[in-house]
Amino acid sequence: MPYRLLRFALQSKYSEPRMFRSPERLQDEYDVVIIGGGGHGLAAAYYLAHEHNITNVAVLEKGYLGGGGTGRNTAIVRSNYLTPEGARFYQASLELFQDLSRQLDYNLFYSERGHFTLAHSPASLRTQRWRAEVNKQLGIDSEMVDTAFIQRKIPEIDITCGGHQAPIYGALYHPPGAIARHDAVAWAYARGADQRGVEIHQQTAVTDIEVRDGKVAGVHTDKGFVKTRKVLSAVAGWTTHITDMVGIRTPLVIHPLQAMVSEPLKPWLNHIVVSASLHLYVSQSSRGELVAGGSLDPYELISSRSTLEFAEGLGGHMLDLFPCLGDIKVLRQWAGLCDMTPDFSPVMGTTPIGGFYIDAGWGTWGFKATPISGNTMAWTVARDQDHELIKVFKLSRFTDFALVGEKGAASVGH
Amino acid sequence: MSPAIPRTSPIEHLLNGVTRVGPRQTEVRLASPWTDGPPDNAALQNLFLGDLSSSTTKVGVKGPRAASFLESQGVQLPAEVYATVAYGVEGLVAKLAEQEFILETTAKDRVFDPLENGLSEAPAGLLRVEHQEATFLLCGRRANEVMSQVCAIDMSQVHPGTLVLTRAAVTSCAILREPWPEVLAYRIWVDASLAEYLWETLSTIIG
Amino acid sequence: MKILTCPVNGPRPLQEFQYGGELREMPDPDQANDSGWADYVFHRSGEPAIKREWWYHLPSGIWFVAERDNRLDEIVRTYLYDAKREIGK
Amino acid sequence: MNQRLPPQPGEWIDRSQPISFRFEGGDYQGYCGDLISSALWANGVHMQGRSFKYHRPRGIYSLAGHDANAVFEDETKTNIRGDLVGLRSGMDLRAVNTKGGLHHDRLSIVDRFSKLMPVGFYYKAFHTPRWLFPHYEKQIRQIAGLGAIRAGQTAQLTPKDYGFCQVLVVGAGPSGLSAALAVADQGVDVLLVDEHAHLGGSLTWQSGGDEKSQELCQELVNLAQAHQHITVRTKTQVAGCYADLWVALVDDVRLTKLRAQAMVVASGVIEQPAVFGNNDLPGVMLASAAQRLIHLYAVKPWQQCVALVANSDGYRAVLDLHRAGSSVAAVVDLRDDAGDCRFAAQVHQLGMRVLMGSMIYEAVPGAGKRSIRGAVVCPLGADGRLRENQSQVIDCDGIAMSVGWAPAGAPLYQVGGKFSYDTTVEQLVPREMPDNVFAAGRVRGVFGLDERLTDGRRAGLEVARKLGHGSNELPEKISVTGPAPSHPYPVFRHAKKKNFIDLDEDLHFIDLVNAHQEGFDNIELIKRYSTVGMGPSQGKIANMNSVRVLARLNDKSIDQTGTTTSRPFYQPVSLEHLAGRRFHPLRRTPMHRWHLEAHAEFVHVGSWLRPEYYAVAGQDRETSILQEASHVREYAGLMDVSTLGKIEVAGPDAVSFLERIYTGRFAKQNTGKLRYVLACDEMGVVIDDGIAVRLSDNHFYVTATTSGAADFYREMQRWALIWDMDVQLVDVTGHIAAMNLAGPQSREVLQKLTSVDVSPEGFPFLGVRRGEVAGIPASLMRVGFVGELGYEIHVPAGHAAHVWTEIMRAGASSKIRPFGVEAQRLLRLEKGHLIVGQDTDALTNPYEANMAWAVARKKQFFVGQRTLQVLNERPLTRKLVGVKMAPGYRGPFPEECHLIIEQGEMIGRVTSFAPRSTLGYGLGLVFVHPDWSEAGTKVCICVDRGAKIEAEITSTPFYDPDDLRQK
Repeated sequence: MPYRLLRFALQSKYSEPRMFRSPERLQDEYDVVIIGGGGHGLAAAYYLAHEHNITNVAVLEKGYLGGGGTGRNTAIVRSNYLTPEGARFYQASLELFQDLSRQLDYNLFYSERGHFTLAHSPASLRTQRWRAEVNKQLGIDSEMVDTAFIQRKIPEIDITCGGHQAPIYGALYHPPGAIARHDAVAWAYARGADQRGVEIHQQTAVTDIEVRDGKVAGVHTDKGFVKTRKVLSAVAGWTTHITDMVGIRTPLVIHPLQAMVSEPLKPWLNHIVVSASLHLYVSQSSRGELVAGGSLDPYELISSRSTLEFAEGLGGHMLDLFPCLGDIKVLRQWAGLCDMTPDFSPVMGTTPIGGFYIDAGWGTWGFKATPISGNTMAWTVARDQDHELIKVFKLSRFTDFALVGEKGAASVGH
Repeated sequence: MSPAIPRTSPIEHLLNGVTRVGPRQTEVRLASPWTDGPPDNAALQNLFLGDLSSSTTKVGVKGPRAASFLESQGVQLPAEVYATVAYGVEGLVAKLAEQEFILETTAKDRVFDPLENGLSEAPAGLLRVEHQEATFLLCGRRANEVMSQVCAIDMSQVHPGTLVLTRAAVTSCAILREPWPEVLAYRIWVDASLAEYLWETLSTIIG
Repeated sequence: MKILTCPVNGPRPLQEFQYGGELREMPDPDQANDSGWADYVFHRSGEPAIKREWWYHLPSGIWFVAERDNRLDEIVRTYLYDAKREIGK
Repeated sequence: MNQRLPPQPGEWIDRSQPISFRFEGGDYQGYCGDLISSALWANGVHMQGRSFKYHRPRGIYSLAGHDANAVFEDETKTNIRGDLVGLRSGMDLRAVNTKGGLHHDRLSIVDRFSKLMPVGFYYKAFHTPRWLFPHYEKQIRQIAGLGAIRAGQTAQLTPKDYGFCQVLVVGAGPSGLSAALAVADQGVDVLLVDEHAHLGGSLTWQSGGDEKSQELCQELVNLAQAHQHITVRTKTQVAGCYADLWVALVDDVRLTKLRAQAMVVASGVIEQPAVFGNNDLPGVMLASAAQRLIHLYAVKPWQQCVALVANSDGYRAVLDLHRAGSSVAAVVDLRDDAGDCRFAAQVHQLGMRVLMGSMIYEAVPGAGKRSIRGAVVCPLGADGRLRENQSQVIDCDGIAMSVGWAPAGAPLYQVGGKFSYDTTVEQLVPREMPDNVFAAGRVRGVFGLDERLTDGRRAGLEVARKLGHGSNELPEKISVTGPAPSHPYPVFRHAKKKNFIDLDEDLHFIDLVNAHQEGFDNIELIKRYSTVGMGPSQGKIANMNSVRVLARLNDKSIDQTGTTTSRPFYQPVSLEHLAGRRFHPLRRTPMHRWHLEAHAEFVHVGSWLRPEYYAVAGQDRETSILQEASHVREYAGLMDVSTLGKIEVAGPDAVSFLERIYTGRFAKQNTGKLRYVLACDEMGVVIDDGIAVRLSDNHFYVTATTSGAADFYREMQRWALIWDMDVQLVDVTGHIAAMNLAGPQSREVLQKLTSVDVSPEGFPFLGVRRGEVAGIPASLMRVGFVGELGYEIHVPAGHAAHVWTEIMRAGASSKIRPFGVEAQRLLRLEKGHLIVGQDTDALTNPYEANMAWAVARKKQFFVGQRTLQVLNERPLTRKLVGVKMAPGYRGPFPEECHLIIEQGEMIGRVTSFAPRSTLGYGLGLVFVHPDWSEAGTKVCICVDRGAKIEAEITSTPFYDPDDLRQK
């Protein structure tokens, strides 16, 4: 039992302070307004204050902190991406994650489990090897493994997948693949930002953005107008809503992504398992719940409703892979919104509108990018110039026919 | 020209007995897994799955001139899309679209030959469509119990003689509720390549 | 499961259909400049709203148009596509 | 100690069927119809489990399916809920989540250190030093979690089905029954579902000894069961409601996906606990749980109890307890005035001790907190606070709580209903609902029996009218009245003892206060930080109190505070139920059987099964593949290519249509000739290829790739609509089988089976003929994909097996052999032909793929053309070229997707590679930067374990560069 817990025993009254204040009212002007109090927005706020000493910042959240993708994803962190650009970016994120609990002094339960991306065909074996090779070149711990290896690490898995469909041929194994306590990431960044003077306004919705001669002049909210020269949009599934305010066209289409959680179980699954062809990814939280998700819902929808088809499909695929889980019960299902891009890569950085910065296109890979996107966007906003790591993710790539090749690994992006 | 060599059912290897189904005289071949030999009438009335694939042939006609051509051949056509009418001794004609029809009849019926001749000249506005679907027959008073495990459509509400293009066990197929008074029966057309899968699935459900 | 009404097959569960994305009008390739063309190829309409979408009924192979509120997931109406009518909508 | 009562009127147990079972090593008796928990309680087993975090003893609390602490496991199943699962003979149960068994749970020590573990403590420790966290996490994981999976088990296939009904009535209590009857009497079909084994709802256990209500219950139940328009499903829970009234019904065997036209929700209410010290110990339970024990399972809850009440239901419970012989030492009423309540009056007549305006401060624990031996009762001051100094201890072994209810509103929430708080009943009641959903009875705050009957009838008539039946005359909607059945704030601080809000998660009052203090001050945040309501019972007996507490902390109303959304499922649903039969459609070709008998090893391609190669006894895979390939080069081979997409394109616009779909031209293509075709999408990316056969002026027959065919055909159909073209499209993929007869001997073989002139002059390369093969009408095509003289033979699927066998027979003398996908991949590779999807990726355009020749320059329009114009202006960044190893090269070979590295830069990638070819050396295709694409360039491929090997860029084809052999 670590000494840190003793203080709770010793104090007569519970003396833990607020992690983030709730300011009475908006100020008239901020140096930077961040739209979206999710992981990305809060991380950007934290790094603006922490690394760029810009503290007159307001984070505007129409709901509650981490209420969007941050609180709805399945909390997987990995960097075994296909393109060098992608892999470098996510590797930087993973490295920030590894030390984040210490840096923010907040236990994010960042737990390295090892990440398997199963291959169910020779074709997907090729894609996995492609990823492995690119990863190795960049010093990312990532390799192809055979079925024997998989079986050894996860004895409960059925390599034949029930025998009525393609079996498992092998997998891409990524030892640093991890899971984390997703909400806590938002709270920890919020606390860090708050401590450094950032104002966090929950239940504050942006209604319009004032643009004068191609430059941002301010933001209208349901709590009044605030002047600002810099606006960062970090609202993932609601991005099109915001970009329409400044008249920017994007390639984003919004699809729900569903997930579900089982009753708590004693630990048995010590890895993260992803199967694109079974539309399944699953891990076991430190609480013991199996947290599982599937592929994107098949049609555009800006609503986080649940469907029974999802639960049925995922149930079936779970049993194809783990036949012993027949009596394991699902507690709850939910959904989040994914802003998808044609090339499975984010849209980040400066835009044609002066002082308007975008952090979007997070599809199904937003959580794992939280630290690095916050970090690079803060840099970009502070200097009004795109950070090296995110240049390839500029919105303009869709007018220059310069797409990122991430889709080549046409597998589920989790 | 329909060849002399009989078609092979895509589930040939899963079949054994040959029987005649209830009201009609079509040869219906049974699956071995769940019955040995021809079932008695009671079985037919209760629950029963049969294969008509090798004893029936189909041909499709599509295009602006499809209707006029068929009528010129003396084929009586249904008025509505998905409606069916009897054809030949024990065949049927179904309207698949405004300009598309499918005819099915038993192999021993040679009624297709004149049609095929007409089509082989491939006149403009007329397209002969190859149809090699398997034809299954699911009948008996418990047929709906089986249907309800594979199909999201409430078949009991479907008008007899109407073709329903839907999905059974996540597979596209066409289901016809037979207009037979004697017994509740469904005729199922499924792509030949999926026939074995669907047959096995239905058989397991029937148990 | 949601019900979608195919103009030909009638009301069917959503799983009988495949989504085909939003209806988009192609600019004249010879007139459009590169960025104009890129805009057509890559960019999509933004805010949630009632949109015209392509839907395909798998068992019958029929494409049709559904006007759907993609925030409430409510289908306003469905009808068969008619090139002459759709142009300039 | 046996607590079974003499037979009770309407009891659910069947005394003629005694059941023996084991629990934690002890032998017990119960009856068919018992729940596991009721049977245990009847045997005097009050401690039935340990709590999630503190491992405190727990017993029965709700007995209504919300007890997440009486959870068991046996050899085959885990997380068996004691108040959900019926007792079965031979059960051998253990409590989950103990170390050393229920009685000697070593982890019970945790309870003593709870002060070290305030809400969210784990966010504030264990993470420094970093290297220690994995160690801590391991321990935390071991402690967390309930049951352990049963690794040996195999999931069963369940008979999941679809259901249909006009009106679904949820809940068969008085309101539900009355609603169902009202609808059915209008001739509308009703499906009436109830989660319990018997109909009647609260009437079955809340009689208060009132015979009248029990007779009424029987009468309603009989009517419903006899009614021709009512179908009844018991032990069936409405697990979830989805769009367009798509409802998940779950019973023991199956999940039924029900489509309802309209729904009446009469799901009733869930009793909510009071919060006081030690309110979690075995012996403390909801009054409704005690009543269920008595009436349904004939079990006497306690010897002597104290009843904590704040409504008339509480007094009714007191009467039930009294009759059952559980003497009631005192009735503690939170209110100053019981109002006009006949049950209260009876209680007074019985001379029971009633303490008005009082509250239980804490339950006095028995040894090891495994029971209680008293209740500390204090009067409430005018300020609503406890007067602890005036406390008194009342001996008892049980406490019954009846202080309020919360709507079982899940179905209403899930269909988008909105609730708001009604202070007349101190309960959330539905305010807005979809127009085909109706609520009746206690779920909407209507509590009086007669009122519920009327309300149910009203809802029934409303729904009937909605479906166009019955009159427009509707009885007036009943408005809810007091006195409130629920107490507005049955929550009291305790200086020392734990007073639980959420038993699943072991959260006590102070946890919420502390979470709020730390800034988690809205309902969603406090839920996520404290995990209130996240446990197995999903907060059904915790959420309401937590909302009340938060509202107080924020000094806001309940409506301002809001409730968290109620997501599926109502009760946990097993993966088996969700999975059903698990359909996995597989497509097989007509020759599948033949392949099996020829020892083919199959590979899944899309939904198809294809022969990868034909296994030869005592010979490895690679050798067999190489042999099949060499055989095609030397003699003849036959391959099943039935899985290729096959599409008919006919009509006046056929030519212009194809010219718009593909990159090539067709206007000048002669009838009876075929051409290679390439298709791009609007991004200019190569998406498919195949051949196009011109059968007549306006009639083409095209092929598409096996896995791309379905999508490609769909796109064709759409473009035909958009371009408003007069073409007929037909996908005949499954109707027509195809085989590729290839090799120098193929002409001789074919000759024997057809009257078609197959001479080089009569049937030249790229020619197409119609004719009979082995008596079957066929299309014959001279193709060259594998680089030898070859014919593709397309025949009706129903006759393909016959044709195949005939060809094999006719080819016997020419040493014909079947060959599979792998041999074909090698043969085409030797010819330098790419495979879309393998040698191209999701961004590859024709120029990169070295396919510029297939893109017609002067052409009005084709899909992708405009984008390709842009890309064509750009310098290439990569190029697909051949690569080969030096003949006689020994050492590691590249594998597909190994990278080409120059000065640490990734300049290319192997897309296809064959270490062994019929040419005797390793060869393949690579994407490489144009600067390195010149034939003769030496490149360095990085193979496994970092070894670098040298290979030479070369022009393709490798084999028969002048294409003489296929001509």
